[in-house]
Amino acid sequence: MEKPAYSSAPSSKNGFISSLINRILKYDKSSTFLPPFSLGGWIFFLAGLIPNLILGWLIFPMVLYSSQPQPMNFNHALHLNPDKVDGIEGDTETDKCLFCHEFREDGTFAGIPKLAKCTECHDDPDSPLGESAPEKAFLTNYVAEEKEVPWLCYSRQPDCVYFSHIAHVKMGEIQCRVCHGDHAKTEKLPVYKENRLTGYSIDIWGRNIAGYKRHTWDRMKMDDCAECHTKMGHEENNACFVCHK
Amino acid sequence: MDSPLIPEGVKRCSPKLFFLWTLPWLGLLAWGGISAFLCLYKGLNQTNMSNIFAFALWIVFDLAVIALGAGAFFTGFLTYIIGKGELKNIINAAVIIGFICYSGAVAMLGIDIGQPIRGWFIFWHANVHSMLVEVSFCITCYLMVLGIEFIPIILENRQLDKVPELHFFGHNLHEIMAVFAATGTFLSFFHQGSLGGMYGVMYARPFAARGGFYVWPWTFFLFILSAIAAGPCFTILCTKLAEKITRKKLVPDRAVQTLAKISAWLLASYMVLKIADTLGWLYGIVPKAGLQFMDFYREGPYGVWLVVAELLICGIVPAIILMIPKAREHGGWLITACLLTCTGIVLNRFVFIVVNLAIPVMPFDRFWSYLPTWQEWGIGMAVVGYGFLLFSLAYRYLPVFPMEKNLNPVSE
Amino acid sequence: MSIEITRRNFIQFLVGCVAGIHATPLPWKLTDDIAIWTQNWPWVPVPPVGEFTHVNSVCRLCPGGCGIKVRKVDERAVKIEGRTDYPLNPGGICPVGMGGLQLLYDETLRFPGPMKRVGPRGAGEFANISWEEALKLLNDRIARLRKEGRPQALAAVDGNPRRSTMSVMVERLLRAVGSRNYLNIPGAEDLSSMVGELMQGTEAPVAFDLENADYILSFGCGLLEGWGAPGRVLNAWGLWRSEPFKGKVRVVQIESRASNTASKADQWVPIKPGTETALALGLAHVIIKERLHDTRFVNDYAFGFNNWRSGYGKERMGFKEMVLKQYSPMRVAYVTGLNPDQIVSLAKEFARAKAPVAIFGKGKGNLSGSLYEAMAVHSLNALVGNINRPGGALVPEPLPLSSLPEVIPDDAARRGLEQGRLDQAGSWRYPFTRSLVNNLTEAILSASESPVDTLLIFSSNPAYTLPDGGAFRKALGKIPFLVSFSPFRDETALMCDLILPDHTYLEKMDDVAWPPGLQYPLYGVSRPVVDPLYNTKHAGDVIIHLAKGLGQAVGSAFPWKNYEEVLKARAKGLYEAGGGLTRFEEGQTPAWKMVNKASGSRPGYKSFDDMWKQIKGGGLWYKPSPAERNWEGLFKTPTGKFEFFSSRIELAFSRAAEKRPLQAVLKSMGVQQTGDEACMPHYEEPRLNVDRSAFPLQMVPYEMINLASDWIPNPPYLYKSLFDTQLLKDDSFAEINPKTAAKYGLKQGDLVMVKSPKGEVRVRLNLFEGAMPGMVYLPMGFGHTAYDEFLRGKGANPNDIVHGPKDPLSGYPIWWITPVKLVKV
Amino acid sequence: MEKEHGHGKHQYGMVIDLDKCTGCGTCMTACAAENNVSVRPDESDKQRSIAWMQLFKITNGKEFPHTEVSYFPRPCMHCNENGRGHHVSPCVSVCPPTATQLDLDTGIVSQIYTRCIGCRYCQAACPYKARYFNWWDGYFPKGKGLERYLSPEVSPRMRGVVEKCTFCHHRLMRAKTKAYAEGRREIEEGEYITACAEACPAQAITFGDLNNPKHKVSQLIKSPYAFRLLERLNTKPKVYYLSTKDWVRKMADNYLPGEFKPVTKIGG
Repeated sequence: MEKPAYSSAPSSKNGFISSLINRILKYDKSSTFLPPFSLGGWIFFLAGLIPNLILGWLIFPMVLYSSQPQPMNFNHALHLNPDKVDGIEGDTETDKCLFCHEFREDGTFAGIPKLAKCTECHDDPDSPLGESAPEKAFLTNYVAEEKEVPWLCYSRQPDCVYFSHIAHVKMGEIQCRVCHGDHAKTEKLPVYKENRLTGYSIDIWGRNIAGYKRHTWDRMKMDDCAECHTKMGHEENNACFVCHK
Repeated sequence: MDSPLIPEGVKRCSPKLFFLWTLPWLGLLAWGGISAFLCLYKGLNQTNMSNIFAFALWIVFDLAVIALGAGAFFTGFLTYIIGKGELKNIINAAVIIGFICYSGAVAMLGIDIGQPIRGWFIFWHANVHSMLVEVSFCITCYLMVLGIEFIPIILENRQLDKVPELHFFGHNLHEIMAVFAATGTFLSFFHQGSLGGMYGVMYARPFAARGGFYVWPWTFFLFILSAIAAGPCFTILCTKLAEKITRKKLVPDRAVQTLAKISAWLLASYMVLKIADTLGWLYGIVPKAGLQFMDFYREGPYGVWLVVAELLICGIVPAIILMIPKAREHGGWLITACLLTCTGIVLNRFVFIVVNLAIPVMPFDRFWSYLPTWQEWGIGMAVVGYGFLLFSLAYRYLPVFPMEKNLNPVSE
Repeated sequence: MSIEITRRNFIQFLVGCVAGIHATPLPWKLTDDIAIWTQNWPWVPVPPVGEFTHVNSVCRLCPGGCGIKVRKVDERAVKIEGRTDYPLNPGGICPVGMGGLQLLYDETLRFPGPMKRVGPRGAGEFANISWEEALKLLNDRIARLRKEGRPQALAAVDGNPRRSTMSVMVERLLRAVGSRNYLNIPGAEDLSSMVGELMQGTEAPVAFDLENADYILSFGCGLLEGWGAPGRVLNAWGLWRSEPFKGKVRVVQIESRASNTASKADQWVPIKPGTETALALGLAHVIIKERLHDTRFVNDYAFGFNNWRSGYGKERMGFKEMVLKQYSPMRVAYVTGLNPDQIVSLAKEFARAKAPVAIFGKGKGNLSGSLYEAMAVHSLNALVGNINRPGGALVPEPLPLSSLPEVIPDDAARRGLEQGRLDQAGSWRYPFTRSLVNNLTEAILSASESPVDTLLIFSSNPAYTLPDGGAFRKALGKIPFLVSFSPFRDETALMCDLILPDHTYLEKMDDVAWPPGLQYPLYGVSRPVVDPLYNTKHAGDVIIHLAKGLGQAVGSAFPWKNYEEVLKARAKGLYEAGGGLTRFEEGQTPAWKMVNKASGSRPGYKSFDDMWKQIKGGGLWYKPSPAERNWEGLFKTPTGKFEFFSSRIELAFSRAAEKRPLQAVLKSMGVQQTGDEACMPHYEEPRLNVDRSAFPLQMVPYEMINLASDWIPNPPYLYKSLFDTQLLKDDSFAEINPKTAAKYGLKQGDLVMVKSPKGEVRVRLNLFEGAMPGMVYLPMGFGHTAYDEFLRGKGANPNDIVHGPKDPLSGYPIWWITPVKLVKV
Repeated sequence: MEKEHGHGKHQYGMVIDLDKCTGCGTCMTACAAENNVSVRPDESDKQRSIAWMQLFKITNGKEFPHTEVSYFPRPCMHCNENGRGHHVSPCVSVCPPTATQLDLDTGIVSQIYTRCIGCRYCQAACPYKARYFNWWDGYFPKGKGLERYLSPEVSPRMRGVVEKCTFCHHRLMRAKTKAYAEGRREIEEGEYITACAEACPAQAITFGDLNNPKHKVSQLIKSPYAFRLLERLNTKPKVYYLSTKDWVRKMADNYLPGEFKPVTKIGG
């Protein structure tokens, strides 16, 4: 094909806008704009598109996260079922949680209980309180050995984050489930997944790779904290140092 | 051997010679490469920057090249918006120089910040009050614009031009270049300004602090003005250098003279304002802070000579030279004037960065001085090398100077 | 259908890829995650969270013994803070104590367990051995000495404070083994107790009621450099500067250099170093001349003030006559470099103050001083009758700790004990000195074969801290077997053949028996804040174990199971004495106020065991007692009075003179003055016997509170608080006056060699207007050759070039006037 | 003064009595120990060493024997204004990624290390040199065990970010948490003080709420001897100093000849 001389193009003397408009109005397939895709073109387009979608949506998450099982299972539902287990007192659900996940005297939050807490009930390694295999394993491997259980924490925030449980749970009267979900009702501990790059538990970003969240507890990123603060009318708590150290 | 790539009807040196010519620049790039690796891998302890000299050589380089690169947008502005046709012959060169300067600057900034991987926080968590945010946004956008402005020039390469899509694409870009020229001008005005603003808003540093208009301190406007005054000079210098090296006439005098004339007037007006600003500062901000002029130049290498050099020798003098038609038509004087102007701008940026930080604010604090490490020089020099390399390549394989063919007919 | 791939197709494919990947979370999440990665770099430590607790203890980094509160997270100690419930230092502590955790946790500073030397001495090459093996090594060594009948060849150098239980234990061990060669590193405390013995008759350091004084005349005491008990003194300083005392308390610093104390004092009196005695006596002259002295005290309760007649009716000169004759302001002005009026007005101010007190002890008080000087200063307190008065100098009753059962040496031991001390301390030459390490050094160096076979080194780093021009280091080289009990890899330890590392102060229980200069008895007990980190053993337990291993005879001297039992045994005395307190509530009446009026507070314990439990818990026993005490029968001197003229000194002279002419006696004691002055505080210009034209300047070492200069390594944190005119890279700075610099054509920052007859050190120069012309001031605490990269090779150690004669009578080294010259590098 | 700190609920501030300050450097050590500040083998490189609380040594410049030495302990001033009357510190207004903020409720200038990109603009803007860049990663070599004394209350910094004094903000959080545990919403005076104030053996540092007239600090700053560093730059620091010595007060700011006015009124 012969290449059109630049002269054919209107020079900027009579204004570039007009020339531009001309071109758009005088648009036709043979014009100098990029012609649209042919059918063949679409195939090639899709050939590029689809594998990448698969890569991004399916393969990427698998590669990004490592999975580790918890050292042993813990049945929250069982422990919180008064017919099965007594001794876990508390009028409200929160109180029940706090029975094991307790506040220390100085107001700091103990998080996952230490062995000492467990042995308040499971005191004798030789006489299990139930029949479950995990309990037996627990008694022999940890209670007898006086070894702490190396639990993996789903909601461990990075070191730069300061989170005051007491401010939220006691002063703010926020239910545990709002952030942690209905752990109380679970019988099995979910698999712990860790982001290979960041070292965060998957539950911080959320189990949905796109970061889509349905419930308040689906994600624990900074924006989620801020969102709630705002919703509760505590804008002032979005100041950096309230949640960072 | 690479002849099919070389534009039609122009003469270029042998590939061998060209390769030899690129060696020194490749060398500089290698030096820079090593430095960059060290700085990124080991951290900025590789430099002599410190808590006192938070900004140093790199930022000086950045501001300098950005100011000098202003030739691109300003020439573009004159060409496409004002419609100074004759500048069409130099606009390509201007654009390429601009692109070099800006891409170099951005690369340098990438290494200068302590956490490059988080660099994008500037955009994501932008603090709109920070002049640096304004700078970053404008520079990034403008770099894209420059890229777009550069593309058609690349596409005019003989081989690429053969591909119809690319040809059409490039051609159309050409057509709508004015849009980008306009955008570029707008963006550039702002970041040149905000670069100046960065220092003017250091209200707690009497040496840099300035009054201003609305959110913009005077330095904001002074930097714009100085940039558009010096930019063309730099463009001229580069083309002149190219002509020297290629022993060819590449740009019609008319284009050069137009630029020279314009920058003469800009420079003149800049000097007037700059002096006004200096006086305003001297009789306003300085005494208010309980200081006297000489307090800033009491000790260390950074003395009053800086003021003389910047305002008189590298300001007023070149302005006068460029304003006298006889003088600026004389090659030697023209180049001298352009050189002085560019030096003046670099000096001005240096003063606002290094000298500003060297001067203690607390009375009981002491004066510090600073010498860059070879790693810092490496990065800076790499930009120079990269500039030469890119420009040489462009010159060799692209019709950078449209009039070259006519000015140097190849006799066969 | 077949599609031939055109350039266009390829472009379309690329477009597809780009569109595709951007329609997935990958690029976005990746960008975010990589940024997050930089926020959690694996090599940046993340301190584990846990339960916060506090452990109250007592700091034992210096004899000051501040109360400390250690903040812990689970088992880790993370911060040391001052105790607000401790009478000595309500809240604050010194920077060294603040940095203590670095000494605990910096692994490269410490010995991981018992070791024996494999490399050459000083190279610091050691091999791990078991405690059994280590103890056996030492055991055999000592047993052999005893078998060979020369147990006295076992010697010990001990840095523990005199009255501490550890020092008692070490001395006891040597005694049981049969050696009298127990040497305690001499410090201001020993000097002070000599003054107490000679002038007041009780061998206990003089105490000062600083908080209640309204005029503090400090003869070169580094009140702000760590003198006495730093926590207490700095607190007192704060009190003097706040209501109700603000503006009513006057602090006068007598020192040649504008130290922090001198600058922050109300008045700085710069005098030539070493002329303090002259000034003190000059002040006495004025006070007496102006009749400003307490006539009742000097006439009725003091001896040797006025002239007196001896038994043979011979007229003897008294303090008054001596002072009036020989210490006129003119003469003193000439000696000290002041002008006469300054001296006069200073004397008047001092004498007219309500509660003036004159204090002595150079710098931090880590190093020995001059006996006559201390006596001269203390005689000022006597002149104004401010002894056992609020805000005065006090005659302390010794801490009522019960003494341990008498040691019954066996034959082997007895033979050794019959031998004299190698350092001649307590002999006719040095009658009042308890131990003289510098003499031991001489003894070893002068002998062809070291009289010491085995040297035990406790809580000290003499190879670095002794101001002897490096002599002790040389001596160590000659000693066949060196044993260090130091937990730290200090200079001395690196030269040792056997390391039996002690716990650090945060890992063990030990006591602080009466912090220096405190006006009321206080007994502090430190306790393990963390479990021992390494395979270390409490030196006290090691001694017990060792003794038991040396057979019945020696073992019987140590009937206790462990060191704690020893502490408890001694503490029993505190209970029997009665009236002591074991609690100090935050915000209660400060103990120094109780000192004014006898405290009605009753002890909060029922039995001794109860008290001991409380002491262990609170780490504290103290007994505020009234300062106001009758002078009647207070002084236990031969004359029963405060002695301006020391009859003990006179007695010592005459005893010694029985065998040899008095002249010879005085000469070998280093006393130039003959006659009655020799028994009274008087000024003598030390004979340097050095050609001063070759060494025209004087080097004066100085101490800083933010740089540990004793045996404790300097916590790295403290280097932050040093200026780059004190330490720059690896060079420390000498301070000299700009005029002196000009005289020798030297500039700020110049590198120079400071040369003395003993050697040379390399330093940079800092021109400081506050430095006395003609003097060269070198900071102490730099120039370590041991420890880790934080301390090693940083700056110069002035001790290496110290050169001077011995202090008359006491025999201590004079370290504050070394003749030097500066040579530009 | 009241207007001075009108903004926000609390305005935490500090008063340092230079007559009491002995220059011992305990505040510096306490600060470093409290805040996990990295210590490098060469701390004499003052251009690069980190000290949130920094001692400055000053002399009256007189000749021997009239020389006098004094000290300026300098934490972050937590400026309330940027010098142009805007209620924002000089450093805060320039920070591109909003890594530092002036908290309206406490008056404390926060610094978020994980947000900081290390552009160091804030350092250039701060006239007090209170901001420090991490030129290296924290010095915690393997097998040295130094990381064992790190406090979990302050997160250690990575290389390439700026850090500075936070008025021991974590101690405020500690105090609040304690108060919450005891069912209180507000904290008492003295429940929250900085590590340096707590450590000073001469009690030279007082810390409290400048907005609360009952707090000691808000009374101390009324003294005629009270002043601030570089007051003329109008950065409105919340750190005050006290000194009865004219030459010391004169050192705190720049004065044209004859401008400095010694305090004539006695007392305060």
